[in-house]
Amino acid sequence: MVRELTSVGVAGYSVFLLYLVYRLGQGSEAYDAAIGLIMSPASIALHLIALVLALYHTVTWFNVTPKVIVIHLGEERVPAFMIAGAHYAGWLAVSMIVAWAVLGT
Amino acid sequence: MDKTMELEIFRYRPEQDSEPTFQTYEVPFHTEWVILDAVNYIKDEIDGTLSYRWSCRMGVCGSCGMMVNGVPKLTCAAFLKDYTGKIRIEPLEGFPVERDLIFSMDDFIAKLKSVKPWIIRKEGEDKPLEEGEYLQTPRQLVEYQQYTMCINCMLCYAACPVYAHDNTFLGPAAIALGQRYNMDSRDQGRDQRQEAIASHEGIWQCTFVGECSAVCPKDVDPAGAIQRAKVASTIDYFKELLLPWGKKS
Amino acid sequence: MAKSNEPIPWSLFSAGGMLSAILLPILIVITGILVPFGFAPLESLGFDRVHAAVSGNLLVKLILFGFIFLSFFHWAHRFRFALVDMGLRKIKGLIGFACYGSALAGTVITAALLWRI
Amino acid sequence: MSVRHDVVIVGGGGAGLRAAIAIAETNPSLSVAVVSKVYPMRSHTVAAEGGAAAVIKDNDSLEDHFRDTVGGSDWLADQDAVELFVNEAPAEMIQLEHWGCPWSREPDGTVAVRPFGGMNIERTWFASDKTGFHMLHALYQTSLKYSPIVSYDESFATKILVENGRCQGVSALDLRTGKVETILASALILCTGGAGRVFPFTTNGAINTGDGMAMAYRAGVPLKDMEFIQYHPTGLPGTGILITEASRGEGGILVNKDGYRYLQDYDLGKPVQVTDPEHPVKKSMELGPRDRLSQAFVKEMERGRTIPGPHGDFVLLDLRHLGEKKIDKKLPFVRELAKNYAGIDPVYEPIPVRPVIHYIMGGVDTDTDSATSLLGLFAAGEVACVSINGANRLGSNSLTELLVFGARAGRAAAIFATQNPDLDVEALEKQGADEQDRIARDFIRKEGGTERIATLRREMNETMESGAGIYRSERSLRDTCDKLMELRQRFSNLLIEDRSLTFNTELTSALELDFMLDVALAIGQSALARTESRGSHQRTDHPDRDDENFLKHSLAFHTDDGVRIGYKDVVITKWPPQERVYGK
Ligand SMILES: Cc1cc2nc3c(=O)[nH]c(=O)nc-3n(C[C@H](O)[C@H](O)[C@H](O)COP(=O)(O)OP(=O)(O)OC[C@H]3O[C@@H](n4cnc5c(N)ncnc54)[C@H](O)[C@@H]3O)c2cc1C
Ligand code: SF4
Ligand code: F3S
Ligand code: FES
Repeated sequence: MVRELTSVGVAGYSVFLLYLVYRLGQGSEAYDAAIGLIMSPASIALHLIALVLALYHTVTWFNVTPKVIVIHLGEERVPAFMIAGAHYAGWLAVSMIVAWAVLGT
Repeated sequence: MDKTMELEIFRYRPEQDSEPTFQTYEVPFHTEWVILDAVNYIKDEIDGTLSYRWSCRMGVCGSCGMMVNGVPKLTCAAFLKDYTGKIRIEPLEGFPVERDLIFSMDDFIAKLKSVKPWIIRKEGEDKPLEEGEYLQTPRQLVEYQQYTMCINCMLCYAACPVYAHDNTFLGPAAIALGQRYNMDSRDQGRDQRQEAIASHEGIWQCTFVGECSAVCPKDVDPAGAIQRAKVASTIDYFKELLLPWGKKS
Repeated sequence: MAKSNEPIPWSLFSAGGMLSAILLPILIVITGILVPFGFAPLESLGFDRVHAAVSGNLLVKLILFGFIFLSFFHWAHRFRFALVDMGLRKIKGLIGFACYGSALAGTVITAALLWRI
Repeated sequence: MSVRHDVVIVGGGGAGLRAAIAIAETNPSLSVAVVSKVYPMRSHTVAAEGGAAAVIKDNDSLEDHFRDTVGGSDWLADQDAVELFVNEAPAEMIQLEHWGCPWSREPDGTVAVRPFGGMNIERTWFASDKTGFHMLHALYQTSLKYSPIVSYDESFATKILVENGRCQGVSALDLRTGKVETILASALILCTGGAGRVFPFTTNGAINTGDGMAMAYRAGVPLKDMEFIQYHPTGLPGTGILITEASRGEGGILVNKDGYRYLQDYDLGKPVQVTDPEHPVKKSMELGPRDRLSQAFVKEMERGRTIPGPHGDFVLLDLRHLGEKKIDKKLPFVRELAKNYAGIDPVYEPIPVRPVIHYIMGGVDTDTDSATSLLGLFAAGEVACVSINGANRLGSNSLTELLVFGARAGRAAAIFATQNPDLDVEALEKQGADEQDRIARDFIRKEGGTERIATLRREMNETMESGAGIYRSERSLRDTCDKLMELRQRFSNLLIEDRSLTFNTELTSALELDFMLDVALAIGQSALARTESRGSHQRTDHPDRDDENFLKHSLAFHTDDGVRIGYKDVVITKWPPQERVYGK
């Protein structure tokens, strides 16, 4: 059930993003006020909760990828840890790209 | 025979009991005993009225599944020495109890039949026996081999929360067995099986809890089979949606 | 047994699950840790930079849209089954309607808001 | 009350299912009932590991399969039956391939074959080391497609119904309701499998209690060659779980407590190094026939060269030189079983093994159409004795036999049923009612009694092992027969605690014990009468084969004063008896 509840975190964060988009459309002042909110302790606390849920989601999601993706090389099945591992590796790479793109250098 | 162990066993005899009860038995402890040995000891030496199923006592006939301390297990492959304290034995969850540890398999048999677990060839494409076997490379064999390992023990059904809530769900083993044929290079009947597998009662009820695979004693991985069927059925669905003129382009 | 339309919500659920598995943690880290704790300047999320990136760029809009709406559907699908499995089987239909309905509403709003920028 | 079908099959194992499909294919208008005391996929065919023999490769020949089988049988097999068997085997196996059995394959996609004991060349088809399991599930799942096949699962047959000199159905206890149903049919095929549970230490499952043999016997059909019981040389001590012969086919070796390959001392050839590409040499050493290997074990034990253990002496089956990869690919189940039940990983340690009761060559006397002497009654599979196995069955011939003779029985029964549609319904229903009364009176409602089922069963097991084991003598067999008579007496004083009708497994245990006592006595008496040694029947007091007097099948008849033993000639068509030579 915990796994199911992570979806609340997933959607919750998107609601937050949506709010930022909404403020973005209202102009600089409105947006900057909104983005300023992330400095508040309440926001930080919510973010931390969301992070735990998100990581739980990521781990449970990647760990089952070998069940869905079955690759055989010759007669040998590519072991589960390699398929999940590839996802983790991709995840790290994408995360770095995202951080770079959002935060700039 | 100094050491003993206690087994607390679910009893229900429909003719005399209105409610199930638990009965506790003390059995000798032998390190090499499996739980089934202890249950057999009870039947042979203490209480002949206890009823349960078993046969091969080597983990292959699939008949000795029971809940052991709440977990579905093949009792001929679960060792006494791995348990401490009283062991609680109940019939597999999710099925109607017939008596004691015996539950009804009717539902599964009907479901198994509904996925058409046999080789289906297209009209006129049967190979005559005189022409020998269908060729199938080891590589093609491994595609479906894992799903042939199912011993129909029902542990996966007992573990699946979705089946527990709603037994219209086709369930892990039946779907895995459908996939077993779908992925067999000799088979051409996938379309026919989709009727059951891709229905509401089929793969779409499964929320990928994964407990089925966790308890499966034969590493069939029904959870994986179901997810792969979902992917394949989704591809089918969109193909059909987008290419209304030809089912499979 | 009726043929099911479940592939639609399921594929949205899966796509949302995969996208959020990959993207969500780093986004949260950025807005919840890196920036608030000063590891990165607040300006990098400032109006000028973000507005410039979004308004002029259809690709960025599409990515944002995809991420947001798919995560809504991810939630909708999971939440629906969670509620049903928690025993609300009787109102299965209603739950489905409410969950996917909200996700759909969220999607429309997202599209509209992004369009305006 | 009764139900009516055209053919009723008792037994849902390999033979029963093959027969059912044969009928459905021969004549789809016939209704077929499959009565089985367990769900068909629980039948003991499921436990067979090693493989099923049939000539398929170009370098092999039907003649060779014939010779291996006849030689293996110590010339007691009927050669007309063997010939027919080897001829029909390939098509039957291909048929099963077409039905989806996941046979192991060569890289080019053809089915793979492996060497087996007593076979001069690789001819054993296999599905990893779960051949029987895969065959049974393929047959069961395929059988679901035929709508004329009606299954009576968890229905326990108790008596063959004979009226007017014809078998016309069976009484079966529906385990769920406890009612005895009268299942009428123009033909009945017994496919109830073996009787290993008569002995204490066996690879056979709990359900192999010889029910069909006893039922046929009580209905007046003789049991043939019951003295021939196969010990498999490699069972796990304690549990009796089988370590398949395929492990030796793949190159495993047997060594005694000194690490010495002792089989070379028992006329089974000279060992070649395991690293030699020649190894394993067919029909030699570890690939000798089962009777000889099991006998060698006893001799080795008498010389004090086996290893003592809590469950009796054992020797070691060493697979280590095969390597992890080969073991995992060809013998994964062996590894799983050894790890779970012996705590030993064969990749790193040799497996302790000892001979274990495995198979009964004897059974219901049938002809090559699987017909018995009772009109309308057929039998196939391990319950039957055609005989292709004679005094010793070769490993991997039995699974094939299920198919060949299961199918033959099905076709013959279909024809018989079509020609004899009329039944004496009234008389049969009366018999059915009497059977219901008998079971109620003698068991469910039986009062008093002091003998526990388990006690009688244990004593029967013990006396069979001590008196009718690998080596027997007049003395030991007489003791065993006397003991069995005593147990028969005590059986009437059985204690039944369970009065309920739903799944009364105490009742079924009692019925099984009742059947087993008959089978055990037939074994004992047949063995007593055969004063020679042949194949698996080794008499210490008559150590030689005696073709002059005993190139004959024994027949055990049921009479009011016990077993009567008769004989019947062996059919020899083209290969007169010779000395049985291995390792040359
Ligand atoms: C561990 C093991 C490994 C083996 N390996 C091999 C091998 O590698 N190769 C080989 O060729 N052979 C092998 N054999 C032998 C072979 O498996 C058996 O001879 C064969 O499977 C018997 O099949 P069957 O159909 O005759 O009977 P079974 O499969 O035993 O079926 C008997 C059926 O009869 C039913 N039945 C019995 N009594 C009643 C009753 N009273 N009422 C209703 N139903 C009843 C049962 O429910 C069951 O369905 C092996 C045997 C064992 C035990
Ligand atoms: S899938 Fe596994 S758990 Fe389920 S019935 Fe088959 S063997 Fe048992
Ligand atoms: S436990 Fe049940 S929900 Fe699906 S993954 Fe297995 S069937
Ligand atoms: S008794 Fe056959 S699986 Fe346990």
